[in-house]
Amino acid sequence: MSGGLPALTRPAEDRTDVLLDVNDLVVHFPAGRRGILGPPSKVHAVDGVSFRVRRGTTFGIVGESGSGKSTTAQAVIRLIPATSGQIVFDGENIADFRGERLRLARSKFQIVFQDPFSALDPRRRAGELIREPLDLLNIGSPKEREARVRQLLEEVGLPPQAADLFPHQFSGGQRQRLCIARAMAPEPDLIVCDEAVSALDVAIQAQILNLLKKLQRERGLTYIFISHDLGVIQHFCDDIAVMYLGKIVEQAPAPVRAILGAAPPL
Amino acid sequence: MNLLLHIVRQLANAIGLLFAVLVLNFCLIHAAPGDPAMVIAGEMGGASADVIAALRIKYGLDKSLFEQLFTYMSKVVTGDFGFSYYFNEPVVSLILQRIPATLYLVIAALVMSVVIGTLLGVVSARKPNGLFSQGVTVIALAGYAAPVFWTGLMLLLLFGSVWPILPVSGMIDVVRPKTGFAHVLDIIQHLILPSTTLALVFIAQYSRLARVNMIDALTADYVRTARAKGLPETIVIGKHALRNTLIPIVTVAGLQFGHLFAGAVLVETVFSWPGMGRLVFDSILRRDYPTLLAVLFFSAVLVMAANIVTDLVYRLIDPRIRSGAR
Amino acid sequence: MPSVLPPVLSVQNLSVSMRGSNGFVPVLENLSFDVAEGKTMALVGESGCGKSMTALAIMRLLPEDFIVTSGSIMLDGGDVLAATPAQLRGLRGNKMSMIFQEPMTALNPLYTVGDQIGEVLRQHRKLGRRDATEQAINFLRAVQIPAAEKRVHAYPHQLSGGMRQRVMIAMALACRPKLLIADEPTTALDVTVQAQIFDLLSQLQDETETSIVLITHDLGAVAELADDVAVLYAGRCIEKGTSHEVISHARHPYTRGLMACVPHLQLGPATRNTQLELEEIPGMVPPLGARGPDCAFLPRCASAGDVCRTQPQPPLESVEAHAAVSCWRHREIAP
Amino acid sequence: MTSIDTPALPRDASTLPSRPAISPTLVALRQFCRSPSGVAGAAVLLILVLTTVFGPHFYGIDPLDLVDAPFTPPGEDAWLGTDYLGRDILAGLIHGGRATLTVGGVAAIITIAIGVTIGSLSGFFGGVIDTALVKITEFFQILPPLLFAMVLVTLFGQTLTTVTIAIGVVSWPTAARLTRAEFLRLRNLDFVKASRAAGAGNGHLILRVVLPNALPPIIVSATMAIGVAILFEGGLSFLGLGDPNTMSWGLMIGQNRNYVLDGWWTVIFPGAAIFVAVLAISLIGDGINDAINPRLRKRG
Repeated sequence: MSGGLPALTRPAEDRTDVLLDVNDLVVHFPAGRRGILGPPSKVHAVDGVSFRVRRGTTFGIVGESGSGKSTTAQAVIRLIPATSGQIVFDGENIADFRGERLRLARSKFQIVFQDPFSALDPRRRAGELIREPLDLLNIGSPKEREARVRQLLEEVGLPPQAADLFPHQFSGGQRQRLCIARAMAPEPDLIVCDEAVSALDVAIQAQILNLLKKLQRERGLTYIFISHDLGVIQHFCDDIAVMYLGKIVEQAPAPVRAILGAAPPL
Repeated sequence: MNLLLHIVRQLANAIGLLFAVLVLNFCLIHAAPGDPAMVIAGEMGGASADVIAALRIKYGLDKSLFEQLFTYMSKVVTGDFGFSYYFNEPVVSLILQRIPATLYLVIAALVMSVVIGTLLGVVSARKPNGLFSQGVTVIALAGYAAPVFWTGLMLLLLFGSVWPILPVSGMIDVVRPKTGFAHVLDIIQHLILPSTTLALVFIAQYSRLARVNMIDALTADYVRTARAKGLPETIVIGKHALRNTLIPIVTVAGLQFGHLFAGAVLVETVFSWPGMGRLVFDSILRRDYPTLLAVLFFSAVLVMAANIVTDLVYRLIDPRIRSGAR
Repeated sequence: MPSVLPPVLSVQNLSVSMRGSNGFVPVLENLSFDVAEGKTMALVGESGCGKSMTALAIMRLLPEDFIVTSGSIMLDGGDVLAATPAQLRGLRGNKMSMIFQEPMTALNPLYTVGDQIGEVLRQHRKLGRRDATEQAINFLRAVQIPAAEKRVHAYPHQLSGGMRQRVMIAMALACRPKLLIADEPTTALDVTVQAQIFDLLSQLQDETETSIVLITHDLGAVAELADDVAVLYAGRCIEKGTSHEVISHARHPYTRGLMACVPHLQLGPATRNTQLELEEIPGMVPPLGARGPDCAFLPRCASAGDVCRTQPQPPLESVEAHAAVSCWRHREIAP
Repeated sequence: MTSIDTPALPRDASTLPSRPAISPTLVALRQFCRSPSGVAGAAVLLILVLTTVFGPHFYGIDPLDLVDAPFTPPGEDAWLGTDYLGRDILAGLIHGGRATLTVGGVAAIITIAIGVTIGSLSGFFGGVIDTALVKITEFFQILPPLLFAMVLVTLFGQTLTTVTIAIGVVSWPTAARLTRAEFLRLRNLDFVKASRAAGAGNGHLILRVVLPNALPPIIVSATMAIGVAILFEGGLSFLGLGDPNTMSWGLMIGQNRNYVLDGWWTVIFPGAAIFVAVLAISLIGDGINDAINPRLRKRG
C-alpha cells in the first residue's frame, strides 16, 4: 500500500504484506440503566473502526482521552470483549477464537502498557515476569527459557542480574524495558504499545522509542502505537489514524499531513 | 425524582430479602431434626397430642413441601407468626411489645459509639504519634477485645454493689413507678449502663476507622488546596477533611447494625432489659421456636430499615452518589 | 534581570532536604531567581529535579519529611520563611496562590464549585455567603466557563478535567494575588485543552499583572508563555536566562539534549525522518542521595571533559546579560 | 547482540541496585517482628496456647469435680477460687481455653474459606455472578449474626461442631466484602491484563496473580476473624448455647452470671481470659497491618 489515501474500495493486493485487517470493530460497554425497566444505556467506546496494518510497519493511532484508541487496541488483541467486527490476524479471524485456541494464539500478539508502575506484578521478580509468557504458552524447555530471559534482558539494555530484582527496585524507564522484554518473550509478530512512552520523562522517552525502533528493525516486528502526543506519533509511525469519539476520522501515511495542529509547536 | 426512584428500588430489594428470610425460617423449621409439628408447638409448653394434631392440620404438614411453604407464607403475611404457649400470647404482639426497648438500647448505643468514636479518631489523627493517639489506640484495642457480656457484668458489679448510683436491671423502677416526664427520665437512667456497655465495643471500631480515614483525608490533594487557600485549620479539618471521613463511617454503621443487634441480645440478658434480646434468651430456654424465628425475622426487618436509612444519609453526604454516578 | 520595579518574588539560595533513613538528603540545592510583576518565570526539568519542591517551599506547604535547609524567599518585600502561621494564612490565597497538577483530586468532591471559590473570598475579603457566590460566578465567567450561573452549583465530578483546572485558576486569582504558582497545570490534560489553559493564563496575566511561576517539563509551554526560564537537573539549577535566549541558544549539554529528545511536530510536508534515531540522553537522573559535589550530569554527558571529572559542579556563570550556565565546557559546546 | 548502527545500548547497570531485595513476604515478616504490638500479641497468644495444651499435665485438677465449698475466694487451696458449684476456676480456665481457642480457630478458617471464595469469584468475574453473590452476601448481612447462630445451634443441637460451623457460616460476609473490594481493585491493574495477554487463564489469574496481591488485607481480616469467633463462642456459651459438657470460658461466665455479687472471681477470671486472648489476636492483626502498609505506620 503505497503513500496516498487508501482508496475506499479495497484494491486486490498482495495478501502477505498485511498482517492485521480490522473490519467494522464495535465495542459497547453496558453503563447501568436509566429507569428500573428502561433499556440498559450503553457507552459507545468504539463505533465501527476499520484499518489495516502492514507487516513490519508501525501503525499509529492518535486521539484525545476518551476517543477509544486504547479500547480499540486492547479489543484487537482480545483483552477487551468486542461487541462485533472482524479481526483478521495473519489470515485468520481471531475474533471468533475461543478458550484454548485464543490462549495459544496470544503468543503472536503482545502488549506494552502505559503505566510501568502498575504493569508489573510487585510480588514477583523481574526474571519470573519475563518468563511467565514462556511458561504459560510452554515455549521451549525450562533451561532454554532461562537463557531466553537473560538474552531478552540483554536486548533491552538491562544486565542479567536484573532478573533477580523486584519491580520496585527499577526506575520508570527500566520497568518499561522489562515490559518490552516480557512482550517479546514469545516472539510475537505484533506488539501493541498502548501509550507506552506517555508516562516517561522526555529523555527516557527517546531511549525507549529508539529501543523499539531497533527491535523492529532487527526482528521485523509490527507495532500498533497508541498515543496522544502528535510529535511522537509523527516521528515514530509509518501510518497514522486519528480517532475521535470512537471513530476513525482521518487516516494517512505520517509524513504527508499533520492533522491535529493543536500541540504547541516549538 | 431520582431519589424517589432510588427509594422504590431499595424497598423492592428489602422486600425481596425479607421474603428470603421467611423462606429461610420455613426451611429451618423443616431442616431441624425431629418433627416440624414439635418444632412449631415447642417441646416445653402445650405439647399434648391433640394440640400437635391441630397444628398438623393448621400448617398442612401432611401436604407437599411447596404447599406448606405457601400456607406458611400466607399466615406470616397476615401477621400470624404462630402462638407462644409459654407466654400465652400470639408471637407478633409479644414481639411488638419488646421492640421499643431494644430500639432505645440500640439507637442510644449507635449514636454514642458513632459520635464518641469519630471524635476520638479525628482528634487522634491530628497528631498520629502523640500520646493521646497512643491512648486512643489502646482503648480501641481493649474496647474491641472485651466481651460485651463481661464488661456488662463488670459494670453491674461496680454499680450494683461498690457504687450503687445507677439502676442495674430492668427498664423502669418497679418499686416507685413514675409517670410523664419522670417516667422518661427513669428509663434514661436505666438505659445508661446497658447502652454504654453495648457502645464500648463499637466506640473502639469507629475510633480506629475514623483515625485511619482522617489520616488519609489529611494527605489528600483537596486538603492541600484548602491550606493553599489560606483557610484556617478549623475549616480545613472541620469542613473539608471531616465530611470525607464521615463517608466510610456511615457505610460501616449501616453494615454494623446487625452486629449491634446481636450485642443487644447479650446486654439485655445481663441487665435484664425487657427487649427482643431478652425474649430470645427466654424462648431458647423454653425451646419456643416460633418466637425465636419470629425475632430473627423482625430483627432482619429492623436491620433492613437501618440499611435504608444509612444509605439515605450516605446519599446526603456524598453528592456523587446523589447524581446517579453510582 | 533589568527590571525597574523590585521583584515581586525573590528566591535566594533556596535549599530543601528530605529526612531520609539516615540524615538529610538534599532535594534542591541553592536555587535563586527573581520574578518581576506581570512576568512569568518557568522552572523546567524532569521528574525528581526538585521543581515541585520549590513551589511547595514558597507556599510553605512542604510535606511532612521535607524542610527548607537554607535560603530566603521574599514575597513583595515580606519574608515568607519567617511568617507566623497566622501571617502565612493571610498570604496564602491572598498574596500568593497555587494551582496543582491533578485537577481531578485537587477539588473537594463533596462541595460545590461555587462554595470552594467563595471560601477564599469569605476568608480574605470577609464577604458574606451570598456576595461570595455572586463573585464566584463572575470569576467562573472570567475563566471562560460557559453557563457560569448554573455551573456555580455543580460538583467537581460533574466537570471535565479542563473545566476543573479553570475552576482552580478562578479560585487562585479570586483575591487578585501578586503571585500565582502553577505546578504542571496542564500535564494531566489533553493537548487541545492544554493550549486553552495556557492562553487563559497569559490573558489573565495581561489583565491582572500577576507574576506567575510556571513549573513544567513541556518546553513548548516555556517558549510560548514564559519570559524567563531556569532549567533544573537533579536538584540544581544548571542554566538560567530569558526563555528566548535559553531555547534558541541553549548552552548546557543537558538543555541541548532535552531539546533534541522531543520529537517536534513538523507542520506541512516534511522530510521522511522516521528512520532517523531520536537524539537521546543515555542513562537516568541520579537518584536522591546519590548526588555528589561533582557535576550531576557527568555520568550522562557526552561532551564531558577532564575538567568536569576533577572539578566540583561550577556555580552559575552569567554568560550574557540574560543568560547564565553551570558548565565548565559551555564555551566549547556552544560558542 | 550489539546492533549495527547505534553504539551498544549503554548498560545503565550502574544505577541498578546490586543486591536483589528480599521477597515482599520476608520484608513483611521482618516488619512484623519490628512492630511492638505484633510481637507482644504473638507472645501472649503463645503463652495462652501453651497453658491450654500442657496445662492439664501440670495442674491435674479436673474442672468438673467439686474441689471445695462453693464461692471459696482465691487462696491457697484454690488459686483462683471456686465457682457456684465449688469447681476449681483455674482448672476450668485451662480446659476451657482449649475449647474456646479451637472453636475460634476453626470457625475463623470456615469464615475465611467461604468469604474469600465468594469474594474472589464475585470480585474477579463481576457481571451476573457478582450481582448474584452480592445478593447472597447482603442476605446474610441483614440477619444479626449472633441471633442467626443461636437459631442454628438451638435447632441443630448444641455440640462443639454445630457451634463452630454456625459461627463460621454466619460471619463470612465481612471477609467476602473485603476480598471482593480487593479483587475489584486489582482486576483493573495492568499487570493482571498483562498476564492475561501472556496467555494466563482465569484460574491462573485468580490464584497466582490476583490472590497473592490481595493476601495482606485478607490475612489481617483472618486474624481478626479468630478474635471475633472467640467472642462469638463466648457469647453463645454465656447464653447457655455452648456445648454443655465441654468447659469453655463463656460457659463459666454464663453459669456464674447470677452470683456475680457473691463471688466476683467466678466471672472476672474467665472474662479476663477471653479479653486477653482476643486482645493478643487483635495486637497480632495490628502488627500485620503495620507490616503490610508501612505508610500508615510512619504516621503512627
